[in-house]
Amino acid sequence: MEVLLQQIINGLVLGSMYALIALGYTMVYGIIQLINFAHGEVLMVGALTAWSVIGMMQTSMPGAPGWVILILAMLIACVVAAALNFVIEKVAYRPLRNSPRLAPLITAIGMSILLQTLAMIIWKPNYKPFPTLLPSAPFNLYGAFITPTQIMILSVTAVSLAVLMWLVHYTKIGRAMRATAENPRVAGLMGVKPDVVISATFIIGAVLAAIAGVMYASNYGTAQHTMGFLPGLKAFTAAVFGGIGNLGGAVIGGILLGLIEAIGSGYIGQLTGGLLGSHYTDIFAFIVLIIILTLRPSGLLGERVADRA
Amino acid sequence: QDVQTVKIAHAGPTSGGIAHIGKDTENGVRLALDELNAQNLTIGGKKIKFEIAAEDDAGDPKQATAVAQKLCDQKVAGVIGHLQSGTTIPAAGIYNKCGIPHITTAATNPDVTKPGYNTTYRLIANDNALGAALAIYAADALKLKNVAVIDDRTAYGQGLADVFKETAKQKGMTVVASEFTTDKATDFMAILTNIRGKKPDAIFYGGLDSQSGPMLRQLEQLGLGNVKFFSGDGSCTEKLPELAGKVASVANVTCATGGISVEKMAGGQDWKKRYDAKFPGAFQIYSPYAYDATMVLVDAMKRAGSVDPKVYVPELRKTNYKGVTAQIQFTDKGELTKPAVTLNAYKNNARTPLN
Amino acid sequence: MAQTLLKVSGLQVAYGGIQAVKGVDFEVREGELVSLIGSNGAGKTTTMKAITGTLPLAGGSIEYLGKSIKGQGPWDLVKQGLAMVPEGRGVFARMTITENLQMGAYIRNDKAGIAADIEKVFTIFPRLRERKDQLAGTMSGGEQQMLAMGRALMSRPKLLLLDEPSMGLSPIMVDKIFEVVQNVYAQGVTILLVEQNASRALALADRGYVMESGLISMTGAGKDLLADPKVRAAYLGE
Amino acid sequence: MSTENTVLKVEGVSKRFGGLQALSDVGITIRRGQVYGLIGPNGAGKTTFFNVLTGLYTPDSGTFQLAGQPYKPQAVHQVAKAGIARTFQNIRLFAEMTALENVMVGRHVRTHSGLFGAIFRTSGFKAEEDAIADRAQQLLDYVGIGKYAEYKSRTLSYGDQRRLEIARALATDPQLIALDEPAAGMNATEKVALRELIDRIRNDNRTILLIEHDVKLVMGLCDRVTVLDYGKQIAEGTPADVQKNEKVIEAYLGTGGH
Amino acid sequence: MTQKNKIIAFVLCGMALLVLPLVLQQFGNAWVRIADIALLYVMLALGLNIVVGYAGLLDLGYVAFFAVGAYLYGLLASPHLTSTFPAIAAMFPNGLHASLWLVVPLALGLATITGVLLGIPVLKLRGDYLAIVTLGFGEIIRIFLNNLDHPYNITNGPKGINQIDSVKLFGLDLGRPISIGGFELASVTLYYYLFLALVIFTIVICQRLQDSRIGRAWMAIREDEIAAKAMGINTRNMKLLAFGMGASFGGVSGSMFAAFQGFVSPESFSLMESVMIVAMVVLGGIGHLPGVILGAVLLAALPEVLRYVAGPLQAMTDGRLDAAILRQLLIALAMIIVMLLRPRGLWPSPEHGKARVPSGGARTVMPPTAQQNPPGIDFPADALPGNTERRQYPINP
Ligand SMILES: Nc1ncnc2c1ncn2[C@@H]1O[C@H](COP(=O)(O)OP(=O)(O)OP(=O)(O)O)[C@@H](O)[C@H]1O
Ligand SMILES: Nc1ncnc2c1ncn2[C@@H]1O[C@H](COP(=O)(O)OP(=O)(O)OP(=O)(O)O)[C@@H](O)[C@H]1O
Ligand SMILES: CC(C)C[C@H](N)C(=O)O
Ligand SMILES: [Mg+2]
Ligand SMILES: [Mg+2]
Repeated sequence: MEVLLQQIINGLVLGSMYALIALGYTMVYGIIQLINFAHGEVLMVGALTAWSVIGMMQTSMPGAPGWVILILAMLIACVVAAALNFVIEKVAYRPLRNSPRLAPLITAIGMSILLQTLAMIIWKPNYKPFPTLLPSAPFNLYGAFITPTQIMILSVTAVSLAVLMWLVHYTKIGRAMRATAENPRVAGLMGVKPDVVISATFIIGAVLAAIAGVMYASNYGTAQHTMGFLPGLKAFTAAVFGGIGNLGGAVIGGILLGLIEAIGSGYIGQLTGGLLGSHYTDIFAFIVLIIILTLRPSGLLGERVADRA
Repeated sequence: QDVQTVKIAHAGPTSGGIAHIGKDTENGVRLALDELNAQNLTIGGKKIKFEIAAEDDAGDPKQATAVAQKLCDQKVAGVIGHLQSGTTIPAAGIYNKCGIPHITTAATNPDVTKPGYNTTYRLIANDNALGAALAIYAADALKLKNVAVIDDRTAYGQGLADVFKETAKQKGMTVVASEFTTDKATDFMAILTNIRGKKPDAIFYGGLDSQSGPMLRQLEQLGLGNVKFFSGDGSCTEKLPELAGKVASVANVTCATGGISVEKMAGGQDWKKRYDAKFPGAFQIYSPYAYDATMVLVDAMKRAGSVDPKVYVPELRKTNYKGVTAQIQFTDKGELTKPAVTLNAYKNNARTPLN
Repeated sequence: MAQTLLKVSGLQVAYGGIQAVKGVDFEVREGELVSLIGSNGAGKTTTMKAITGTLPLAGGSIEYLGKSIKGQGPWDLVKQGLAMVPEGRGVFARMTITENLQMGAYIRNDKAGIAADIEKVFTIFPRLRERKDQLAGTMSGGEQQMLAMGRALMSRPKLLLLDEPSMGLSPIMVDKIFEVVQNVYAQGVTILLVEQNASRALALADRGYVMESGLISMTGAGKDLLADPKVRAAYLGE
Repeated sequence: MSTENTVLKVEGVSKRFGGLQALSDVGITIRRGQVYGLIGPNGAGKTTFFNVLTGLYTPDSGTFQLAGQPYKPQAVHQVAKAGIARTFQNIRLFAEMTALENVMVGRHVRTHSGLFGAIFRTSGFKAEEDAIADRAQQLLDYVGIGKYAEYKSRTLSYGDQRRLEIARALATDPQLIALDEPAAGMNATEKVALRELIDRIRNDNRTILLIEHDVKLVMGLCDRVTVLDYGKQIAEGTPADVQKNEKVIEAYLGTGGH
Repeated sequence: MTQKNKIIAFVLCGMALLVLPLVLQQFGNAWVRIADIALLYVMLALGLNIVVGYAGLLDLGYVAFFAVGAYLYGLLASPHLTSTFPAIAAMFPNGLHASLWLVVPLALGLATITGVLLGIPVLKLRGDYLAIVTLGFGEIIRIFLNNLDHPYNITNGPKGINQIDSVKLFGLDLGRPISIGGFELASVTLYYYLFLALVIFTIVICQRLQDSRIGRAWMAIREDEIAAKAMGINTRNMKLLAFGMGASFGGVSGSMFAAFQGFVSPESFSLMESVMIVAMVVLGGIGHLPGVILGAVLLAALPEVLRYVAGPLQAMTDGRLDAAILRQLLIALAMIIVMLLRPRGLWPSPEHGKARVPSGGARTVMPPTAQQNPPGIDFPADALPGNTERRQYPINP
């Protein structure tokens, strides 16, 4: 029982981070139909920036409380990531808006490699220990443990999602985003400047990714230039899982994927009588994905596009 | 007297996820070559100037074979590499075809030397030795009963874990859980939670410090701070405590390295100083071996009086060289004759050899 | 004479080097309804797009309110009272009808005024009220056309560009649309109307222009053009 | 006219979208050689009826017979095979393919060569390919755009795209060809040309189901007309009768006088 | 170009390809090896082009078929199975040394079946949903290969399969150099000719498919699936056929890879491989055979060629950047810059229509390439005249 509870906590924490990353993926996808392969690298840059900032602050102002350092580092990481994503969009995607759909996909892949390489130059290739800035003593919850960092992750995700939902559904900029997503040209006729909206989307996505990156690194305690790839990939999966382009879907997809992974690696062994083990976790996750998409071809929350003939 | 330039290659991943380890061995080779050049050696009557040919295989077998072919074409005098078993095995065949010797200082899978090429050498204990030593220690010295085993599903991690498991079972221990992760993972919460449910006395991890560091930290988070932790050379680095965030459970770690630890060796401390002076902050694991490997190649050249592989390879087999890492001699398969294994623990977050 | 609201001179527009509009001059004065007719592919839509700043000019100039629109995007022009109902409706398929109308009022900030205008649109097109929470993408072609009209009105434009507003509508709706056009016109909104239904468009218009392969071939008062035998043969099927 | 001459017989078709009854109990019978008009206000369900007929939407109820054979409008491609071809209200051409290729695709259902033939270029394959190309070119000429055979379809003008859609539909050798607002966006003169084309198709002994808002065109072309309103059939008969029907005038024609 | 000129160009090209390895050999076998690998990737890219370029289905797990072919050859022509399963050893006392004539058809068949199997669950999916499922499928295959060493050691897990036989063809062992009249043909050169033959075979098949009823059906599906269905195309079968055909080339290429390398391990079949194959297709010119070939050659060879260039370049940066990093930077920049400069690929398919000449005055010509739009404004690719309402994925946040 406490194992299950613990796995649920693990899954929720992991899933929350996937969800945050997936939100950025899904927003960018929704608005310009681009699988932004470099999204994971934005996360990585966010995390490594925070790592540098923390290092500097710990030496320059010893004795500052951990949470202050963490918040400051996170803020700076967000700014850096946002600026980066803004530039990436401008340089690598914007010129290709009217090109065949797969062209920006290739520049995105190129960007991803480029960012990894640059990060390797800037931060050196070795793994960096990411300091635990919040108290590390876990709370005991009916035999399961949860750390303050993990609590922070869960709450930050919830807050981010709420803010984002409100933004997209109930504000003018949100409506402008949806309109631009559908038809930038007509949105322009309404007074929306598509470039601004698209840039805003990339910036929001980057901020979420940076937050996720910092939390990812502080939760698991390590950061490196390749760290973005895997969570990026998983988050993309999660976004599709939930119905790409759909914010709620991204969150549900992310959390579900986290849970499936945690519970999957926990119970595959038992389910298959020891035949398969935790090395099949990803397979398990992908098979669940395939089954769900077979039943609901547009993801969990993705509505069937009204394809009027 | 004319100067002959001799190229010695380093081949390993200097990009990608374990670029830091690849860089480390490359540095080892560089250090050795610099020191050799300072000695103004004469081989076969010619003054020799060594140069490094550093190639990146990105940890990819396909690229590794391309690298190997390129080095063959370039007629380098010898190769230090590759780093992983997955790249070393296919590359070995190519080196053998063109008669260039290579010494791996990190690929620990027993299969590397299986074909028995006279061009393939390994400068560290293979997984069989490391895994077994750890299991024996756990059973005999610590009298542990239940152990959980994790591996990272690489040729290295899996090989090591298998040997450990096997020996542990022979020694009467019970493997209560087998869990798996990858060499790119950072989240081990799920598998550790599983393991916690099985209440083992110890955990064995076959993999690198980039995983075992965070893993130790996550053990702590899950309240597994009192479980013993075993691992092989890939994790047995000085960086480990740092990577683990210096959590208390670092004190539970016992890990094995091939050879004697740098600190314990006569010239070890001094060597490390020289390395750090040249490559500050870059030290990982295998650079002393790469350093020695370079020296071993040159030693063979000196004895053969030639830098031509065809001439000096037979001498290589007869090596008896006192290196930083060990007294080096090869079996006819190219393995060390006496692959020493050192068990280490961490005291005050510093790696210290046991016994 | 009323002030000139829109002045197009020597307009050329090209798609990738190929000219679709080859030097067009015309003007629309304040309070006028001007019709632009021409066969398929004559360049009417292209001209409209150039006016709203959606297509770059290859030559010539466009002045709106006495200023060149050069360098301004549609978003800038809407703020100055220029609105367009694009060809093919361009409704936001995944938004509800109400949201579409709100998008039309994107540049406005008076909540109450917007709500009142939405009511007005609903009064003009009761069908839209019936479906106000339906996603626009699932509406029939004609329904979408109504929505597009309504949406353009939401910005309270000075100059309204209509690109084939009657396309695909039932006779009764065509009547309706022309009625609305006339109403809007009567309220003082200046209108530039592109239509295939040349007879009705010219009947309404103060003045008309005929466009042929990227050039203006004829111009005159609406009634005069309607009576012109060449126009009748080429555009009225006689 | 005997019942053997019935090309399409549809009865009791209903279709619901969520809370909206888009079609309720619609039935029509079309005889060979007829031009059958389907008219009605915007949103009446005309396109929906087409979509149901051609298998793009699954109806909630209804029976379907094509040339006396019942068919299930479920697999869209089988409907085409059975002999119904259509055009789309929003033109749906294969944009990056040439006009000729578009029509050649239309021959797909009536041809058979497979992988083997294609790879080994068998004589049968070659003969069939030639026949496909010839027929496609003929059809392009027939609708009057033969000279644009080699142009990518997206580069054609609007009116020509409409013609190309018709040619592509004809290429499937349909028993019934269904045209969804072919005259939309054309001026009166262009409509005259279109009317000639449709007339020609009819005279070549084909059957046509036509959705159109242009009353003049409908009245001039159609043998029979059904009027839909809110998914219900409110009138059926000859154009002249329908035109006089009060309900039709109120819901569709308007009093504007046509 | 006249027919005659074309033939001359063709013959010259063919000669160049035949002589190429003999020239490269002079600079070192490494160059020939690069050419060999490039040829294998050409096959892969051509196979993927059927799926992505013709049928318009974005497949991000294509490397799975490469893996299937590679492991099939690896298992049937190495000591692995005989040394792990005594039963098999008993059956084949001389070890398993399956001949090329057996393995290639098998690889082709197995990959095709795998391709079709993958196709079935993803048929209903569109666009990028398909991409993620195929990606998952590719990972599933890799993970199985990595883990099927337990409970039965089938794939030898992460250690991979070693000592795979080289190709033997008509009594000729391609693994050994042969000398003809004192002129030595290196093993890599022999493989070059084998791969070249296979690639030519593949090109012929692709070309013929493209100009057939089947090819047209694929393209119709790519352009507009609903309209394609309405034309009577059985889109399900056609998509399965595309998956199957695409996969078969992948399988054959994989089996050749195994023979060539003598070693296969799961690392060679990572997701990044699939992504790079997609990049080859797109970068070269999606749907256009010469473009796809160019893309494959370029992306396969570039990293290796850069090995030779990076050194001197590095010297220019005073050695501050090391060669590996420089190499990666250059690859990344190349991908970005090529796409920015040539968004339809390096060698895109020509507009097969002749340019529209205005005729009868009333018609105007559409541009041959992407429409030009004013800076900053986005027109979805489908906002074409008469085609107004077709974006595949409206956002729905
Ligand atoms: N995006 C585009 N790219 C290339 N050519 C285009 C594009 N849009 C329009 N054209 C061409 O420019 C010419 C003018 O087209 P335009 O749409 O302005 O005509 P129109 O007068 O509005 O016709 P219609 O009555 O059919 O709407 C046509 O030949 C058309 O094919
Ligand atoms: N996929 C769908 N989901 C929900 N409602 C739909 C869908 N398709 C059509 N409808 C609704 O069904 C009704 C009938 O639509 P349909 O397109 O058949 O009308 P129509 O008669 O073709 O109109 P028009 O003449 O304007 O083209 C409309 O009210 C429309 O909103
Ligand atoms: C770098 C090392 C961890 C490599 C490992 N010893 C192997 O054999 O692959
Ligand atoms: Mg127009
Ligand atoms: Mg309709």
